[in-house]
Amino acid sequence: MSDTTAPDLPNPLPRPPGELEELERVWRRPRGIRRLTEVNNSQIGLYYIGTAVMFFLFAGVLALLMRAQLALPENALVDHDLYNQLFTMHGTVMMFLFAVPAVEAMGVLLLPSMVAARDLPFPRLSAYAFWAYFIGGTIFLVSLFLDVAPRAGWFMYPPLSSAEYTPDVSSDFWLLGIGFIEISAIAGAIEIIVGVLRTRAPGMSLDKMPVFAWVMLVFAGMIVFAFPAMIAGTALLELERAFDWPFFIAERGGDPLLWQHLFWFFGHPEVYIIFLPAAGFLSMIVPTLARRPLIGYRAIVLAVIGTGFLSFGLWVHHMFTTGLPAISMSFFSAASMAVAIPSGIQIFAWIATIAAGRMQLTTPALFVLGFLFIFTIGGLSGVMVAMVPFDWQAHDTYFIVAHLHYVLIGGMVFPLFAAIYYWVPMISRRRLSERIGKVVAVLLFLGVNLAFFPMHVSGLMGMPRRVYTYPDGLGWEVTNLLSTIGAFVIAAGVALFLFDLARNLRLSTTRNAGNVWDAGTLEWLPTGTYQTRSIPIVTSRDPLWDQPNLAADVEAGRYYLPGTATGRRETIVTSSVDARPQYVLTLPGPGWTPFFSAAFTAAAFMLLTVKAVIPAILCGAIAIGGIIAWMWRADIGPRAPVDIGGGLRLPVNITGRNAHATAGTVVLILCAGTLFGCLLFAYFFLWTVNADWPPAGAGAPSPSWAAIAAVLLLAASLAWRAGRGVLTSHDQPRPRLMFRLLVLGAAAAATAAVVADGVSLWQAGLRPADSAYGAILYAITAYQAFLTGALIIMAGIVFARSLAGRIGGPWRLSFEVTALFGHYVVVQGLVALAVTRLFPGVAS
Amino acid sequence: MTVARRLVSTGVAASLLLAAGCDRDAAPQTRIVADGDPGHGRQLIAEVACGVCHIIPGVRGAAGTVGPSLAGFAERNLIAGVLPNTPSELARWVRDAPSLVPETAMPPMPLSEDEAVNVAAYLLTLR
Amino acid sequence: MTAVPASRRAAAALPFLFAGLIVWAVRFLAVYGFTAIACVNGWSGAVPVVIVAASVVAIAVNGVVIAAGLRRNGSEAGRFLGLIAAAVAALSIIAIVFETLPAFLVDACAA
Amino acid sequence: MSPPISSRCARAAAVVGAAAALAACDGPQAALDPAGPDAEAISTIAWVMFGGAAIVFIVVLVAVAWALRARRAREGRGLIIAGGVVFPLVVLTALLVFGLTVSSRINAEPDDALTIRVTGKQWWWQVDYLDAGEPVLTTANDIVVPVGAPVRFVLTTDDVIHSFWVPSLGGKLDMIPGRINETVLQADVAGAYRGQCAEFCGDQHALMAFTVAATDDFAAWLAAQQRPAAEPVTDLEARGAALFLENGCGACHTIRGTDADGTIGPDLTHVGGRPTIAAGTLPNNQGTLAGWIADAQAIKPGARMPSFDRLAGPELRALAAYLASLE
Repeated sequence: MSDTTAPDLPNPLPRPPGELEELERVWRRPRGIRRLTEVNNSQIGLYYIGTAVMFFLFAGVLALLMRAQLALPENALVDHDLYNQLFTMHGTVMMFLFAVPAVEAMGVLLLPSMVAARDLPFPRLSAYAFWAYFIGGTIFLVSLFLDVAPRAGWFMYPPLSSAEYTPDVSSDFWLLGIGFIEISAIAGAIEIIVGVLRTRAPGMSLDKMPVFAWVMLVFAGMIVFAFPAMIAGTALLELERAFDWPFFIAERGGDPLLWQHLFWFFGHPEVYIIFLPAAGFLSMIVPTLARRPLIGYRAIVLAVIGTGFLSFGLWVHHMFTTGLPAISMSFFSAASMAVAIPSGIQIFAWIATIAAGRMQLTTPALFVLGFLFIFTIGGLSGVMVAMVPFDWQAHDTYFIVAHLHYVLIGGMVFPLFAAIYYWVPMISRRRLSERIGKVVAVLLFLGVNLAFFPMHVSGLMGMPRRVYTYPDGLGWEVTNLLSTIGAFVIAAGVALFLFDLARNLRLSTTRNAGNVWDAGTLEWLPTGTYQTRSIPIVTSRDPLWDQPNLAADVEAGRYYLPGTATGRRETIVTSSVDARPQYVLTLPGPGWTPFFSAAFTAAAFMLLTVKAVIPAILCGAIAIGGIIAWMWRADIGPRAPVDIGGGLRLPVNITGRNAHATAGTVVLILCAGTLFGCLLFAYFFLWTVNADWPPAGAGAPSPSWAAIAAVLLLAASLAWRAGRGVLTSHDQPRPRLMFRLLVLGAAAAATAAVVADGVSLWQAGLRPADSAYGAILYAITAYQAFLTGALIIMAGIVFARSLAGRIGGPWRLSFEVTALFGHYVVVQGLVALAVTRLFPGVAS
Repeated sequence: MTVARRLVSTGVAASLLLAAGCDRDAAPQTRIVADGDPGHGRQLIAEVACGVCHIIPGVRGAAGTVGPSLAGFAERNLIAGVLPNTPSELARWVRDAPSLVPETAMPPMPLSEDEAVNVAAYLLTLR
Repeated sequence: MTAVPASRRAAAALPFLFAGLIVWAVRFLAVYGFTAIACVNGWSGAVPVVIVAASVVAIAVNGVVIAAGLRRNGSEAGRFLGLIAAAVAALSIIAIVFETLPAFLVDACAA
Repeated sequence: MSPPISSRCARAAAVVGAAAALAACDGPQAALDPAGPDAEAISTIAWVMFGGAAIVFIVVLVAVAWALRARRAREGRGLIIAGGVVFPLVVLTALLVFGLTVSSRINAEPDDALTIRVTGKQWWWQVDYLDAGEPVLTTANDIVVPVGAPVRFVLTTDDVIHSFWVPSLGGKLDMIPGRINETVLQADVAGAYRGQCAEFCGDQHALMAFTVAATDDFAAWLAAQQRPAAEPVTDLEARGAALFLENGCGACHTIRGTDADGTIGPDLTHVGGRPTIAAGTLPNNQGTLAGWIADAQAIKPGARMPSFDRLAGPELRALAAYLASLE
């Protein structure tokens, strides 16, 4: 049939015998206990979303306990200490263990099939990120049952969360646990960015990319720039708690507001980090349900990019009551208004799409309508709280609780439910029940409005947030009782949803329910463990609608790479804008290193919480060992070019600027640079709050040490360059002694530079615990030392690979990546020296 | 108590609470016929905060343990183990306990005579 | 369809796409930082002037971005990127105008 | 255990969309029941925004309803530009200009105003009336201000971040270690307004309230408060005064005119005249004073006030009587 309709497809029929069997063998899933070794993103994505839903249920139960306590004034169901743990855990778990991981999970689960890649480029990184999240998150939950759960609020404001006012380990649990889970989110983000940009099916140029891929690209980019602020903040607060470095202690030159800036520089984009992917679900679901291509694709892409950026200009609108200058606040007020425009564009694009088609009121459609209703209210109350004087009344009251739940439930939970009902047929032999699903949607809709709308009133009646009890007679009784009833209606809806899952979810990606919605995008192609049998050429945004035989041809193996060309797991890497095939990337198969590295990384962080330093260091060493083992096998080197069909021969595993690992390293460097930028921000912020900078009596580090450090850094950079020269000019498999010396020399110079820097601080008599000035200088140096440590490990691997003959000529990706990172360390070191040594003189 | 046990018991209590509904207006029927308005009495008890020292059924937040629990007060024969538990004695007692029993820790409370009668009326509904 | 090496232009495509908002961000940080420092040092008179000047420069640069975006041709994807880049810059101009309004309406350093 | 403040929930409900009723209720702590110029201005902004939001919400709902019924509508692009760009742009610009204009009015600073320094502490408020920066009266939790005159509040903290908030008079402002924040509030109507800490500050954040009473007779009140504590009159009060010192209460509390000069807890020189004790937690009478002394840790667990559970009944009563006499 397809022979006549599409004669110019790359691969002829019939396919050679054994080709499909070979593909299946390569992508076969491990069984039994070896499931833990799975690295395939579509499988990891399932684990991921399942875990996120589990955390959602847990945090939901905590909310029910709180609502039961607040049902009546002066209730004694829950005491103050448990209540404070409940709301801290509810917020933390919902934000960090449910919302971000859930949307990241949907990305990892859906993206490979949506862009018709066999897998995203760093499967082991995803597996590591998942296990780190799963293990770290579970231990974090357990803290509640041991009565050591954090209780200073999900925002952890010092000084309440600092050593003086929370001397027990509960804050450490939060700082180390959440800081660690952030790292896992960043790992996922790297995977998503490189995956979206480089593993799209041939022909899927940026203008034909599904909106969901756009939002995940922006989502991941936002994580790269927002989460380092959080990591910087948690690191500084943990340093203060553990070693008394006074970043936030006012008497010693610190400032509690520094935390608030760092926290909200992360925390505000966080809301959009959660919302954008959910909006992406809608941009996929609405056209299918309306049976019309998305109206305003370009407008939505614009809106997504705009939201992604503008959301970074809003962080101070969580700080309107801290006494900042009026004009600073009004910038953020104005920025908050500006960010409403892209959201308006998206909402009207969906409405226009609905109008252009004929939407059946299926379960996902009900959730979409619920979203439009709830999220619009949340957006409108958001504009209200962006108004500075109004926020002075509304801030930290139940009005905000109402607003944020309208935004997050409307903007994320409803789209997620829509997405689950919509995409379950892709991962399950049976779809979920339409009948039950509609009841779930109605219950959630009624429950959410009943629970949260009255909270607007409670707040305006003067009820503050985070109170475990309230007196009779302030007019808060009725609204609170309504809210509690609403919360239990929501719980009933969620329980019914779980019942539906239990009855109808039969996980299977290979024999799934299929394209039940008659959708137009590639995730609905027939799939196996290897995703699609062959990788299609994409010519439009809704290929399944526009290319009628696509599914059959793909399944028959008529498109690219119908089998395995290298005998390994592999996918096609394409150019980032036009999606032209560039090379075939071999992908790792199942292995224990991600699981064990993640488990021991989690163990190291959690042991640090309880101050078990030696076991923590041991676990950390094992984790690093695991990662080294993983890196050792990551770069298998180029192979002979292979034919992927249609006479197209592609190189296998290239090196240099176009390599996927280079792209991943660039993203990692952006992350590292943002974290460094946050430390510099902290430096300048502390400067503005301290009249004396450096404080009277603080020694000045000798300029000669700094000069030595700078020269060493420059030498390191030159050595990386020279090393590359040696490696490329002698195209032979075993590079010479010179190369090894240069690698060792570069690492040693970078190390010596940071040591010289630290020594100069110490010699000048500066101590980190003396003042915020000393603390921030040592923090910047410590961060430089941390990156240098990572560089030493990477250089060590390159050195060892050179000894083992696993590097040379075109086989040098591990060196390229190390050298790129090495150059970054040099640049950062030079900037740090310039700021910390030259600025105090300029300022005074 | 460990948090785990507290969570479980709180959860159970929460579901009972929701099953039982709000008990605010479910004051028990009185056996002793006393003058006065028990409803106003209960309101006064909340306003002067007798609950700081006493457990008083039907009054929210009244969980104090400084003095004796007033649960089942109508069934008691004696006030403070000394005075007969009659409406008039009780009304005098809640207004000015030390004048009746000098060794008591209970201070005089800011209630008028009529108010004290109402408070007594409420306490005598507690069985 | 043939294998091609990605050009330098492809690497520059994403930064160009975001150029308008990068201009917005630079202006935002510059103005916010300047205001914070100015209010500490009592230079409140300079604040509105600096805000307006920064906005004018940023809007002008974004005008250039819009022109470049609309002029961009080549592949379908290239024209698409140009159009989006121009729209992004236009959105940035709206945001910049919004964030300039306070300079006319609010006392610079009042608490 | 609530302060004797009644509430009335009177004002008519404004229906927002088809969803539910947004009832604006009067109350001792209600933001939309203004008793001063700041709260009044904010209340105006609020009502304008509620009205605007209701209109926008209805527009969106109507658009959705139309979209569901429409078949193959071709207005797509125009709808996005009109609904998604032009409409919000106009509304938001108007709102921004309106808001910034109104807020610059709120920010206006009076030249001369009574200055009160309020220091947040876990979990109560120290109140110092200042004259030329120096305290002329120290009290706690229950603030008295003149009617119809601006009052400058200088806000600081002794420990963690708190937030000072009297909804009927105006917006909140945080108390942040190492910083001094100032706000000006004014009560136009005599009466008592309840305030509460708005920034989570630890265990008993929920029980950190206070009152602001606006009086016509402020000068007399201030003069009376500046006098040292009343001498005990009855034997019971005298016994209470002696017990106060014997039990070491003076290590934390000050009673001017006696040897008690502690500064850890609230100044009790005129505690008998205050409407509440334990930071707005309890009404003030001999019963609650006795109960608080005997079992503070049960009423407000974690507070720095210990439970004095070794006192005999008459001793407790004497202490309560003495404190109640300090009007």
